[in-house]
Amino acid sequence: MTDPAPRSLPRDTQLEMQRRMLRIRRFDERASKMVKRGQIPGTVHTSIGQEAQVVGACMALGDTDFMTGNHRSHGHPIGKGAPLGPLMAELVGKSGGVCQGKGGSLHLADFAVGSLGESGIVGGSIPIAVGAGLSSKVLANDRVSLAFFGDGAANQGCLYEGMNMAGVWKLPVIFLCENNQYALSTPAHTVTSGVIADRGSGFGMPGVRVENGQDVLAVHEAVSAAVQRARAGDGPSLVEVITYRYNEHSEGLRLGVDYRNAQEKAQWLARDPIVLFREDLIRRGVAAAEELDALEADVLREVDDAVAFSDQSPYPELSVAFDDLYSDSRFAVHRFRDSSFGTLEAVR
Amino acid sequence: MTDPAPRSLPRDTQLEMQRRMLRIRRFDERASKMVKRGQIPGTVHTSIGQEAQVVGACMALGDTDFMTGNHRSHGHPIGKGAPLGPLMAELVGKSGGVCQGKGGSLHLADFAVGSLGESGIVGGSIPIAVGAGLSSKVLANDRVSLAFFGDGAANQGCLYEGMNMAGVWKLPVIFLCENNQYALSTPAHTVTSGVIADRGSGFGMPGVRVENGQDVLAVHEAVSAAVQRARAGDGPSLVEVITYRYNEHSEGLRLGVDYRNAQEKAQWLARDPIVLFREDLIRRGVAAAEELDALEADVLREVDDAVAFSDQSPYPELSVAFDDLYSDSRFAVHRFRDSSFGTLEAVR
Amino acid sequence: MTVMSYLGAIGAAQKEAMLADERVVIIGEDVEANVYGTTGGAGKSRASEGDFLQQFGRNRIRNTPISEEVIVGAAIGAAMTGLRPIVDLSYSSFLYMAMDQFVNQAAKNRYMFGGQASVPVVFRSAMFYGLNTGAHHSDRPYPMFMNVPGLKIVTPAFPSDAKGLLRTAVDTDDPVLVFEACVLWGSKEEVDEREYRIPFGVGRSVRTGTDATVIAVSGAVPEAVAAADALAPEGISVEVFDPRTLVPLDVEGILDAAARTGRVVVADPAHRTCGAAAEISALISEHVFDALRGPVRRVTTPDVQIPFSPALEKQLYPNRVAIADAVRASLGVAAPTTGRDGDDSTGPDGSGGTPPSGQDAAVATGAAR
Amino acid sequence: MTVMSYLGAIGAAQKEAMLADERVVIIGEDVEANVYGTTGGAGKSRASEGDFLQQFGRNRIRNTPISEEVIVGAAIGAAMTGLRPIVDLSYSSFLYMAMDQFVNQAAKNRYMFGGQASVPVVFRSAMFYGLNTGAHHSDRPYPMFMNVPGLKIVTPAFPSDAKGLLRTAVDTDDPVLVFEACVLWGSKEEVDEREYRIPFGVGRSVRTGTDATVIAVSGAVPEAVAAADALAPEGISVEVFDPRTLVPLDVEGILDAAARTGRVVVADPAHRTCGAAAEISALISEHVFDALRGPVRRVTTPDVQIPFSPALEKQLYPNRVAIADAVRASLGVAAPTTGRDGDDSTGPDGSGGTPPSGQDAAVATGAAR
Ligand SMILES: Cc1ncc(C[n+]2csc(CCOP(=O)(O)OP(=O)(O)O)c2C)c(N)n1
Ligand SMILES: Cc1ncc(C[n+]2csc(CCOP(=O)(O)OP(=O)(O)O)c2C)c(N)n1
Ligand SMILES: [Mg+2]
Ligand SMILES: [Mg+2]
Repeated sequence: MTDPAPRSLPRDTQLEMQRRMLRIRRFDERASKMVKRGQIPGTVHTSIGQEAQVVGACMALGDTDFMTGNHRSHGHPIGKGAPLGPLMAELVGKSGGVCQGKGGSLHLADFAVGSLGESGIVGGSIPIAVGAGLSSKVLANDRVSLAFFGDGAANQGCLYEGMNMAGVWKLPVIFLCENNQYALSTPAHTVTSGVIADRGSGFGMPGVRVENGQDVLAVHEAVSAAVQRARAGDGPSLVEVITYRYNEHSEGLRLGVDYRNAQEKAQWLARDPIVLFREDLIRRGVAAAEELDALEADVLREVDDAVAFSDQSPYPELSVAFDDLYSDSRFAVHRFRDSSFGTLEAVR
Repeated sequence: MTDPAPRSLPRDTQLEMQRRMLRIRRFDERASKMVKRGQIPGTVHTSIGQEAQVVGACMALGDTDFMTGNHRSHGHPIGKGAPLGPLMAELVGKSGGVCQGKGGSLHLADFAVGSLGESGIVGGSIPIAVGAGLSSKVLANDRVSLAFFGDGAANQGCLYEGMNMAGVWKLPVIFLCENNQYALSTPAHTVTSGVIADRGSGFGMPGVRVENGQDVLAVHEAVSAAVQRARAGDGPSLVEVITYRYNEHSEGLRLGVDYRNAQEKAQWLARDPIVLFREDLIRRGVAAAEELDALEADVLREVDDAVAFSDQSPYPELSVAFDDLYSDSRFAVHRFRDSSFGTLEAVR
Repeated sequence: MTVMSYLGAIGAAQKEAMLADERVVIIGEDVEANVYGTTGGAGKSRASEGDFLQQFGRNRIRNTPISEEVIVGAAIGAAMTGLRPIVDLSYSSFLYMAMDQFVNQAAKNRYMFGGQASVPVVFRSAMFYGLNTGAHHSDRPYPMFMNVPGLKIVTPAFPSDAKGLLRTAVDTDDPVLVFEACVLWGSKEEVDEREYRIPFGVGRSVRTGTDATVIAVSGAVPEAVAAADALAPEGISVEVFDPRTLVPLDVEGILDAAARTGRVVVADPAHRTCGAAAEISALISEHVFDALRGPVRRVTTPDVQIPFSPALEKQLYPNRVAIADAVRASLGVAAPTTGRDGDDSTGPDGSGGTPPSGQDAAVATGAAR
Repeated sequence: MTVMSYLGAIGAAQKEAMLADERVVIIGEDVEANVYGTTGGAGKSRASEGDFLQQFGRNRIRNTPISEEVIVGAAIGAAMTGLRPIVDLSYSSFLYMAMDQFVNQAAKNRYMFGGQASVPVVFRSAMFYGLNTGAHHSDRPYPMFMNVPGLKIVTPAFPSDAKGLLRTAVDTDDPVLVFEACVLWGSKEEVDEREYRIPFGVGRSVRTGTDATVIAVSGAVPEAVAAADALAPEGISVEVFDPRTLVPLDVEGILDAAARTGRVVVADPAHRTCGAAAEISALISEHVFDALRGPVRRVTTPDVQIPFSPALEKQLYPNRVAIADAVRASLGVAAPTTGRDGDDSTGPDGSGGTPPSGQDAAVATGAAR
């Protein structure tokens, strides 16, 4: 597990990595609590434990690069730099939410930071990322596109269609598999034939496996190489990162069976990505403990502020339900607003 | 292109190989003519030039093994041993057709010989073959299942979903890619990233490439190894066979552009699988030229008989259009036969 | 008779079918761990007695990769070659992933191969609407499958129907899609614990009445009953008819129920355009036009996708208020001025104020007036 | 004005759009070689002048692998990030392969992301029915897409509409599905060779009449016109109205046309159950019930899959005979006893006898009587 990652990134970058990992951790911890208290409707899927994998990948991208994600959704936009307030308001269903309350946890998106949308459909956003890579290529604007997906999603056919298309057209796309070793209750090895990273070569691209996915710099290095390759016009890469989620698949889910054993969990908890990186930063003299403590306090405040932002944001008006289905009118399925509601007499 | 294929198969088997290749050739030649004369409605896709690949694979299977195919459809059931008459009648749309005239060229099936159906949807029958492998496994009945698909279909996602499922469950399935190097007008190399056979290993199975797909024994050997592996319970294999179609994608199709150059075509015509195998049989003393001449004449008669069978078969009654949609009544969408036709007064 | 929940009844039917026929297998994501609650024992956990995995083993309980297209396709292929799979597709919103296999293989194979293929396979999925999970989990897609000849479509609204119809589905030699509305999961009923079947194409008269008829589908059935309850004190007697299976459809039963009162409301949680309500409306107009005393009214989910916010979602589905309003409209009577009945929508006790929880039927639910 | 064929008009619109906007790209299988006839020059061949590949190059003419799911998904992603793709999906029967991308991404993204996403993409496909290609190529699947809020659905029946509606489609910031019936490919019309647009949601009154109204969709439009022609000598004056776009739907135009005569037939080549005809019938009954002088009648393809044999296929689609019969039924008049009109179905001159070619409307086509 020793890793030759270049510990020579600018100090600010390294601190920003730690900050974003902390943001994800604290945001998700808070969201988890709010679900249990009934303050967030539905459920959420936390990225707690996977922060290094998320942030290492996101920070290998530039601000204008694109990204798509999945149901384990909060980490991705946070990792890409999205402000927390509108994300939290979205989880609660407020009008100040980044999607005006229409998306919720499963469908976060923040186009301002290149986040083109998380998908509640496992695998569903992979083709979208390929398309973003296609437009970069056609418009020659140098933007890279990264698709996050899980070990479970790695068995969706659209991934291989996407890898093939991106490969043959040399699109600037990175297929990033967040292998947290389980898909809901299902251990990856029981449903995966072969090794996910090994699937790259058959599609003409490098397939890299980051065994130490709890090391943010290791992830960053692997993804940076893929970004470089993409920007050079050499096409896509497949990067598989081994990681672990600490919480249950989703908050509030109670299964009669525990499909993960305690020892395994303990081993992973002992390799916490945020703790590891904190120690690393101190050991290498990048930052002092006090500085990191301050950063942590700062992030806690950011999350408090996000909740406050959400609190003061009103719920959307019911009429908002009829906005933004189409571009050209509030509700244009039929030319009669009412024809999706009742009989014509209602408005005539 | 020398090949270590075991030329030691039983004489009868070798002659049967030549017979089935000839059946495909002559059947498809006749069908092509009939399309041009308007005797077969719609169109057909011939396997002319690909006989070795088809027959080598089919004859590696046992009689009760399963097989699915695609739009290039006649060769598969013929290769699996289906009688020609009902196939020809099906192409014409007669009631004596193997599908009672309801399928046509694109949807041949002869369950009596394990042919579970050709699919007009590119890639569509691959999951079906996986399912046949699943039932073999669950019922422990030792049957192997083979899916034929083209180089074009090799970019459909369902192939990889199928390879993964068959791999992880060790299903007795063979994924057989008929790489005739074109998908309609599209050269495979322009739309395929990497090498198809190489895609096996990422899914935990052997990926074999038969470069000399015009040699029926070479194909037979590779597929036999896959069959053995499947029957031993070791799971699926991917076999890619390089071959060539002589005719246009479909009969009657006229494109303004010729996407294949004359030299390439000439080279492949010079390596005709049936001519090659005839010479091989004679050279090795398996059969004399006269014997093979007789066999050829025999096959021509079989095709004539198939046409005669079709000729004497009546067209189906219109009411047949309402049979076999469901198992339990002739036309059971609604309990009112007429409700798909008009108003109730018609029958009340 | 035993009191069973909707999910419990489904689990019971699955177990009966597994015990009755070795060829029945269960295929789906997370079926081993019983994540979706129909492959467990009484205690709903793997450890508990009666657990499917323990009882039937991995050969027949097939925990799959997340590969809907090949799950569905392989189930079809398995059905064509000797098995009788029950496929658990968890949520209905994931069916689109396998649409080609449903339409081009499941629905067409028997027909196009001239009767050679038999495709005895059941596809179960839950319509997970009304739970604030947003547009990717809230679909009610049965209408698009109704447009595909060759599929059978079942929408049980009661535990007893869920059990009896599922047994029939497993017996059927055709592909059957069962749509289970999660809003019904909690409902309980006395259910015969012995084996029984409910035939397809025979609707259930849920309630008789003389003034108006509500044809209600799936999750709209209890709402229609509640609307009928609410209207009774106003002196309005409402018949509620649940077709139970949409293909085959109990056209005769629907027409009789419609013609009896001549005033018809169709309540259907699917989107409006080309939905089940459209078909039922068209059939009624076609066949018993002369018996109608006014237009057939549809109460459906409007043609928008499903928003996440609790302030937005629930009001969109057909509810008791909207159905009652539509019935009153069909009779040309006004709603009583004393406060609205049947408002049971509850908003989460969130920070920053409670989301608007009332069901403003006039704006939100499409009641005709 | 120039005489253009239906396909020629589509090709012309595509070229105009490519010339007008650099962001427009064409994506699809075999588009380089112009296999489907809308990316070629006058001579329809790559070599000929005006060929799309030569003119626009491989950067904008994207010849794809056979991977419908990612073709559709990538087009959506590209549309969300700056391109305006026209996707050629060849035949409508292949759309199911990408159903998830249509429903869960194309239709939902703008809505679910609160307006952040714009999805300006056009998906063209040919409904290849009536050509004896069997069940895997003959689908007419637009009704299932009508049930998906967020998509726009266009079904041009004339070359001039094909051109003008396609330009509007490319201009639209929403996903548009264009269904092109191959039975219309051969039709010719005077078309303005200059740029023009036809707005969505505005139907075309194809023919005016006073006794009955036929609302006809896609390939049924010329059949409806032929039926009107056939009925004229019988003294029956028929209005024919083509909605042209199914989403948005010209409800007002349909209602006006229906109410004008009070006798309505809807002719729709899709399958019957939950088809476009069901929706149109339900809308008419809902909104202009009092103007109706009888039930709205549907003439559709019956709910069977499409058989291959020429003896079976053609009779299944709504044709002039069936439409005329339905109109007569709506008027309560009998068909004239002198031989049937409008029988233009031709069987192939096959061996073993000619397939039965007549259109036995009473049995085969669902004419109401
Ligand atoms: C197409 C589809 N199938 C199934 C589901 C249900 N589901 C949601 S998350 C999940 C597990 C996903 O596992 P993985 O891709 O490994 O992501 P992780 O949750 O481990 O981050 C499943 C089965 C879904 N949302 N979409
Ligand atoms: C899903 C789907 N997409 C596209 C088509 C149209 N189509 C029919 S055959 C074909 C080419 C297939 O190429 P390949 O798989 O290599 O088989 P070959 O014809 O070369 O034998 C195409 C594009 C189809 N039938 N189905
Ligand atoms: Mg996982
Ligand atoms: Mg090919």
